[in-house]
Amino acid sequence: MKLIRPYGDTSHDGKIQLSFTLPVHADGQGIEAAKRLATQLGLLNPQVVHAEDIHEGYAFFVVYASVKFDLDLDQIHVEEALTERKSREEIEVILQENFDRELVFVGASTGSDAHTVGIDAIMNMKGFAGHYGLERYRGIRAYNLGSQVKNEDFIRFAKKVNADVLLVSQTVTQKDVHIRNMVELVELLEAEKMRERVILIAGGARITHELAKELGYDAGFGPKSYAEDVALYAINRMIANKSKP
Amino acid sequence: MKLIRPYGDTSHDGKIQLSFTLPVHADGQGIEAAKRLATQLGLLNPQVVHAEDIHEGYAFFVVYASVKFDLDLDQIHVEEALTERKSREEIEVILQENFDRELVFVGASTGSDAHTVGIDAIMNMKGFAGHYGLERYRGIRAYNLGSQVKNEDFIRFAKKVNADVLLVSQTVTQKDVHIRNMVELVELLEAEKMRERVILIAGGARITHELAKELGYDAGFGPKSYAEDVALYAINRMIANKSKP
Amino acid sequence: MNQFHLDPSIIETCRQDAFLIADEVLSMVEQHSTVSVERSVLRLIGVDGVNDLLEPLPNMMVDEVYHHGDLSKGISRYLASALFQSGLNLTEFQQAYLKGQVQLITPHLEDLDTCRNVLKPYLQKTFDRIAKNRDTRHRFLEKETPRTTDLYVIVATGNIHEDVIQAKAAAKAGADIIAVIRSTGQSLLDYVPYGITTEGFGGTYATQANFQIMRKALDEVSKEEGRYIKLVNYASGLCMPEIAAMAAIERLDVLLNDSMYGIIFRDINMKRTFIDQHFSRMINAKAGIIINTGEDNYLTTSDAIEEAHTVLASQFINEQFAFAAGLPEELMGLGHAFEIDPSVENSFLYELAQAQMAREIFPNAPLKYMPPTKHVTGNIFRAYQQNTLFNIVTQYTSQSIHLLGMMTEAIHTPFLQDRYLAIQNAKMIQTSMKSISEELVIKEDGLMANRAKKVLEDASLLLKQVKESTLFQALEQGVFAGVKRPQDGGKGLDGVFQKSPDYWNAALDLWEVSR
Amino acid sequence: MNQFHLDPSIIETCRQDAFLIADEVLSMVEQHSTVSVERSVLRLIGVDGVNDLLEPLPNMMVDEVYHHGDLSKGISRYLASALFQSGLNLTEFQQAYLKGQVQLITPHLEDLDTCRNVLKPYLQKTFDRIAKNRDTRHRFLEKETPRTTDLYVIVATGNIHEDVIQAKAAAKAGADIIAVIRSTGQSLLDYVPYGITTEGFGGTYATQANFQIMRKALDEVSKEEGRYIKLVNYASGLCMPEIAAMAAIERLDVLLNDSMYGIIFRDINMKRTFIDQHFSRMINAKAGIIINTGEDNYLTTSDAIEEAHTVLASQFINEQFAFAAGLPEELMGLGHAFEIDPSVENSFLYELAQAQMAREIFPNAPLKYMPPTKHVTGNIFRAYQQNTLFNIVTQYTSQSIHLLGMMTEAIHTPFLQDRYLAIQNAKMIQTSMKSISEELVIKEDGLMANRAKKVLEDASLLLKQVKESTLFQALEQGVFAGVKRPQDGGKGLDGVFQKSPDYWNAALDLWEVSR
Ligand code: B12
Ligand code: B12
Ligand SMILES: Cc1ncc(COP(=O)(O)O)c(C=O)c1O
Ligand SMILES: Cc1ncc(COP(=O)(O)O)c(C=O)c1O
Repeated sequence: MKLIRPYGDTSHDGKIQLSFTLPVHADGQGIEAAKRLATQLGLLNPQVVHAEDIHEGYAFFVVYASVKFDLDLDQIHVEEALTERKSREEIEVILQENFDRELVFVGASTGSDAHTVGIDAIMNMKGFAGHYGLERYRGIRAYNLGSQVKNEDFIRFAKKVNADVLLVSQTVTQKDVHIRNMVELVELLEAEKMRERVILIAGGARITHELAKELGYDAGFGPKSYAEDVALYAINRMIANKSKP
Repeated sequence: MKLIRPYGDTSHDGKIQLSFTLPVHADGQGIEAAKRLATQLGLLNPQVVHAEDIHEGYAFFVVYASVKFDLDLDQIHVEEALTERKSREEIEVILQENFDRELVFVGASTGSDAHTVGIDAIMNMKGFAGHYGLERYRGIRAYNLGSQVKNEDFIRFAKKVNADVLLVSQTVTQKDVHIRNMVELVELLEAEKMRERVILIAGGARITHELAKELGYDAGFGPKSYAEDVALYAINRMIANKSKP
Repeated sequence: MNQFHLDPSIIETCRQDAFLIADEVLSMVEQHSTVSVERSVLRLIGVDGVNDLLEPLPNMMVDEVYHHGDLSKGISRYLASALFQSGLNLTEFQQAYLKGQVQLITPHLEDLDTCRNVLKPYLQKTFDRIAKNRDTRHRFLEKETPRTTDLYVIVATGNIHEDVIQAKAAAKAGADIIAVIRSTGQSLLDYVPYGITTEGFGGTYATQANFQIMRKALDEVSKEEGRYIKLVNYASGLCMPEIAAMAAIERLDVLLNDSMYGIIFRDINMKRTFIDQHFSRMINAKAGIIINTGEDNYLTTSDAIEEAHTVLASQFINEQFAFAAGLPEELMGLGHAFEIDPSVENSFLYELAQAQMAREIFPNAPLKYMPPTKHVTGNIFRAYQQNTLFNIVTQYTSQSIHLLGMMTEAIHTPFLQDRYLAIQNAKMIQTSMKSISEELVIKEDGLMANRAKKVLEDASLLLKQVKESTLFQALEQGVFAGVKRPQDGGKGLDGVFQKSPDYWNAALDLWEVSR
Repeated sequence: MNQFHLDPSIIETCRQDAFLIADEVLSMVEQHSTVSVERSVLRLIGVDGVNDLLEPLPNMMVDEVYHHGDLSKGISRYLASALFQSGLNLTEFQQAYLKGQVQLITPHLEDLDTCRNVLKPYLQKTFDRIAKNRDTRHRFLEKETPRTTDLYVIVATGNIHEDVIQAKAAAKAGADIIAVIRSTGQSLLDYVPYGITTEGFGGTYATQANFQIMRKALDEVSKEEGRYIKLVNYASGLCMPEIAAMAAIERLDVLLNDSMYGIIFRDINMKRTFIDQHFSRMINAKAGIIINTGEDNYLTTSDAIEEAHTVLASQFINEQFAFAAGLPEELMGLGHAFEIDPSVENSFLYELAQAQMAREIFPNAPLKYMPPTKHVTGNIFRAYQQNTLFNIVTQYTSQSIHLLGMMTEAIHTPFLQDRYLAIQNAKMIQTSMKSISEELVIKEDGLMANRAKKVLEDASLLLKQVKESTLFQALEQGVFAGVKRPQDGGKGLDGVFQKSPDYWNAALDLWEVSR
């Protein structure tokens, strides 16, 4: 058991900072409302340290307060797509040792999403933050279809090139637009009986492994993931799949 | 009934921002811990938007999430020391009409507290933010004893000048040092049988009317209070006391 | 204001090269029109409304002629003829059209004079309204002391009514310009949605009804605050000129409107974009609407240090396209951005040099300056600081349209408090650094001076190179933002057509006359 | 570096006047000693420990002589005589003293030579240790490239063990100096608490044991980071010279140590303070400890624009007192602060002018620059921005000791994350504005130049005025921070005494010899 709490200036003091806007005035009643909000969240000793009218009827608050429960860190287990890190060179060796053909990766920023920097970071030759992209990997054939690619077009292309791995990038998450789009892809793949034949990976600033799994993907990658990570994950999965009966 | 919730970008979305430090690493497990913290506070859809290692074993998090309950603004009533605002001139008229002697105010930053700017703001001739201090009021005799005034000395002086109103400023609140000090004053006043004979008012950046009442004071004044407010409160109380049987 | 003493002959050469580059494109433009240009003409005439499938009337009409008639003659001739022949007024005609009782394609087209006479009163009414809008804006503005810098914030809730709450709050807190960000994907719709909307993704649909609601709200605040609050939307994407027409009618003040953005960032066909931008800018010129170009976007994709010169080159090109459409410098909100990685040594000085350079090269343009976005992370405190640095650069270099950075840039579209705090941030800089540009003088021949010189030289080289081929080729080669676009690829090419010799555009026609 | 071209003759006059002001005070100082000076001598000799009531041995001994002997001869003579007569070594003597088996007051005092011989080995041991400390510090520092600016953060949990966690975290994040803030009220204790402490109000008690723990922790981080982390405490209040002695022994690197702060802000008697500060500074000079003066505090009480010249005047006075105690310029961390209300027009430029002026007038002093505090509110985002502006001024003006502002300044003593974010803020400025002072030149004869000139002139006038009366009178009149202090009022006056003609101070004696 490893019990933890937020740390302000004393171990275990539970101190956290909050800020929010309420449809109130920054007067006594408003400040009290801000305080009750914190109390109702179960926070101890809330201090409304700032209250300011933003605009008639809306006020901005800053509050400090203490969390009064512990979390048991030992009870928190997360499944992560990323379990180890290897270099491109190491991955190329694994590829050479395990496959006698090039693996085909197809990636895109799908749906109405126009953000390409993320998928480019993973795929483009020049890579990102000192990590070369998949296009540079010996043993991998990488197709980057760019952005705003319709799920239908994505699948059509994947079929055409016999893709092993599909890489989906999603950046816009407002009103859960990414969820609808990501689910649609899975449904289309299933309809095409392709789901089992590919490794399906999602990525983006607000994508977590957990979410991706939930939506029927094999893995999800968030911020600070690089080509090496995706490549390694996909390859390990393919090797595992090969050895399946 | 007026139900309110925090307002992010849509009425009633309940969105709030949190930040805190946990004794964890900014890895998957740490991020999950941050998320659980929010969940355990009863927040919906927590997004850990930032996770960063501060130092071995401590990580800093920024989280956005939604509050899932309403507050009923109509149920939130606060008693405030400040109920109306009047100008110095108006207050001087009230003084003239109701008292045929000068009222005596004695103020200090008491205990180990060395902050004078607050009590000076209320008392000094030149005042603060365009509000003259009590020393300038016709009808009031004001003594500002400065800072780090021991409760005993404070009371001794008050007795000597026959004080009507005692003004206590408290700025340092760490480890509740102000509470001990404020309570001590009330106890000493009671021991001296003086408590009933004076109006006892506290003030300071972290002082609320609620807290002051709780500790046995007549009123408490927080940030953005001025000489007018204290004067008016004290005078109203004295007039009310006079008319008591 | 002039601190860098940049070589005027290089600047002049850039302008000349950009002129030639634009001119070549414009000779293609002259010979073509697009479905969206034609729809805009309909809108200027007063055609508006949707059928049961929410298909807008302008689309229905242009589609009819596109599929069953000869659109190369221009939609004006068809509408005028049908209207004339029906004997109805425009309102009646539209109702009948929706019911399928009348068509645009009639046995014969009327002669030009008849057509002119039929449409003129309708067009004139719109043009009068646009003129009145200019006037109203002018009357608001002449009462104020002009501001060096307008603070610009976005609202983007998806729901126009929430947008109004937030826009008002922002204006009251000190914002001078409110932009209603469009819903993700609207730029690729080949029609403009209709009516009041309350659902959108990462933005609110640009519709004429929404424009109206927001304009009204902002006029109210303008009066309360004694400060004219400008309204912004996007004349960008497949409906570029239509939105310009709607904006002119509803008194928007600023439009995002770039000559190449759609090509590069939305994969819209280049011919389509060039034709559309030209007509949209003509409308903007008439309406006195400030355009905002999109060079800032290059730096969200490419590196801001390495590709700074592409921004400048593009500004020169945008400037020439704008001149060609009749826009004066005072309406050219050329875009650029504060996007250098803050962990780069002296990044602030490079940003300052870049912004000062733009200010000196385009002294009369209401430059639009975009905040840090790419290097903003979920650390909202760090973001708040980045925005302070950005605000300082604007204060020093007198940027005109200053889009406020949000501390939650990397997270979500702005919350009420994000916007409020952003305005406070900018205000503190405006006050506390009021005279900074007079008090601190840029060193001659220092790091900043040399940087500005270098960027100008590189831009000049790039323009020369583009001039020596064509802009079409340059776009094929991915000169801007590293994005390559085939000349005949992209969306919307099927909406482009060559004008026949008897092509007639009623709006242009009337403008020519009244010029 | 020199941008203002301030009139050197005015600066020279200020120095001369300040010299005369200090000199007059020092003639009083020379004739007096205090209980705390005497206790410091005991500490330098090696006396340490407490009785069951937690009364420190140095206090017990000095009190004994004060009440029952003749302290005007100095404590050294008493200790030496008693020690000599007891035949014990110091450790044994202390144990016996605690048990009441020996006393300081004995039938007769030994002659000076005997006394000198008795104490010399003990003092020499301490002095050797202090010399070794200087050396250790020097060896750490010579390995690094010197920094223009040291980033300084405070820890203030009240619990030394928590302080260690936080200090290490801060150092790893980039802090160069760690100050352990003292508990509220310690400055008014007429003794130094003893041992490891885990409870304090708004700070952690300054005790020798706590010094040791923190020094050890910081030495570890220094090694890990390859960067010497300096440790700060307060030689201020009623135990000024004692803390200096303890700090010298435990290798602290910086001490808050002002010639007048105690008088003005703690209502400590002025004679007591002047005498104490002189001896404490002599110790600091020996130990190579940088002093930090407290002029910043004036501006937390008075208005930073109106009273800027009082800061400068006070710096000149502090400088002369420091010289008189043997401190070289390199150890004079004269204090000032960024305290102008940010809502004042051009406040940033005034701050910049003020800081640049200080830098030019005291070019060799490791100036200590304090962050915004007074105009910081509970709006932590605004505070973060104010600190950015402060960091910029330091970057431009090369302040040496840069005390980082906390976004929670108006709320609580810093949380772990507050400090971390503060360091990030400063680092971003150091990187992104690296060469700013070379690249942006202050305009001649502008607002800033004139401001600097004016402040210097006003300071010069003030010093002249003080010189014409005395510093004692000036303090009675409330020249600094508007606080008036009577010459014979305040705390600690009863601890001041005139030296008798045969007063002897063993530490000073040995120093004179070894000079
Ligand atoms: C650059 C940018 C743009 C550029 C995009 C240019 C381009 N060529 O991509 C432009 C200006 C065009 C743009 C437009 C818009 N944007 Co934008 N944009 C950004 C910005 C500033 C940076 C994103 C970025 O490039 N990050 C850098 C990359 C490297 O990071 P990344 O994407 O997270 O990728 C990493 C990982 O996530 C992962 N990864 C990503 N994809 C994948 C895929 C796989 C398979 C794997 C394994 C890993 C992986 O690996 C990468 C490297 O580590 C962000 C704000 C911010 N600072 O984050 C807003 C932001 C993403 N945009 C936003 C919005 C709303 C829009 C618009 C919808 C606005 C509008 N209404 O017009 C439009 C989009 C239109 C559309 N149809 O999508 C919002 C999204 C809010 C939300 N959560 O929904 C943001 C957060 C800004 C904001 N606060 O409003 N944008
Ligand atoms: C100035 C200042 C100082 C100055 C004080 C100079 C002086 N002559 O007063 C100096 C530098 C000496 C100082 C020292 C210390 N300070 Co201090 N200081 C501040 C600072 C920056 C501003 C306070 C201030 O003057 N505010 C302006 C006045 C006008 O506001 P105010 O006091 O709230 O007063 C208003 C109302 O509250 C009300 N009011 C106040 N009193 C009264 C009384 C009555 C009767 C009424 C009706 C109304 C009223 O009316 C006023 C006008 O509206 C704050 C941080 C901040 N920005 O708030 C820290 C702060 C208050 N200090 C703090 C600390 C810890 C200290 C020290 C203990 C540090 C140390 N360990 O050495 C020492 C104090 C030693 C001691 N024994 O008290 C902490 C307190 C934390 C806490 N909540 O406990 C703060 C918040 C800073 C921090 N984050 O650490 N400080
Ligand atoms: C010129 C221009 N148009 C439009 C947009 C907005 O994007 P969308 O294409 O989704 O309308 C931008 C965004 O920055 C822009 O710069
Ligand atoms: C010179 C000096 N000494 C001491 C202190 C700290 O206060 P205290 O007197 O409580 O030790 C300060 C505070 O800023 C100071 O500047």
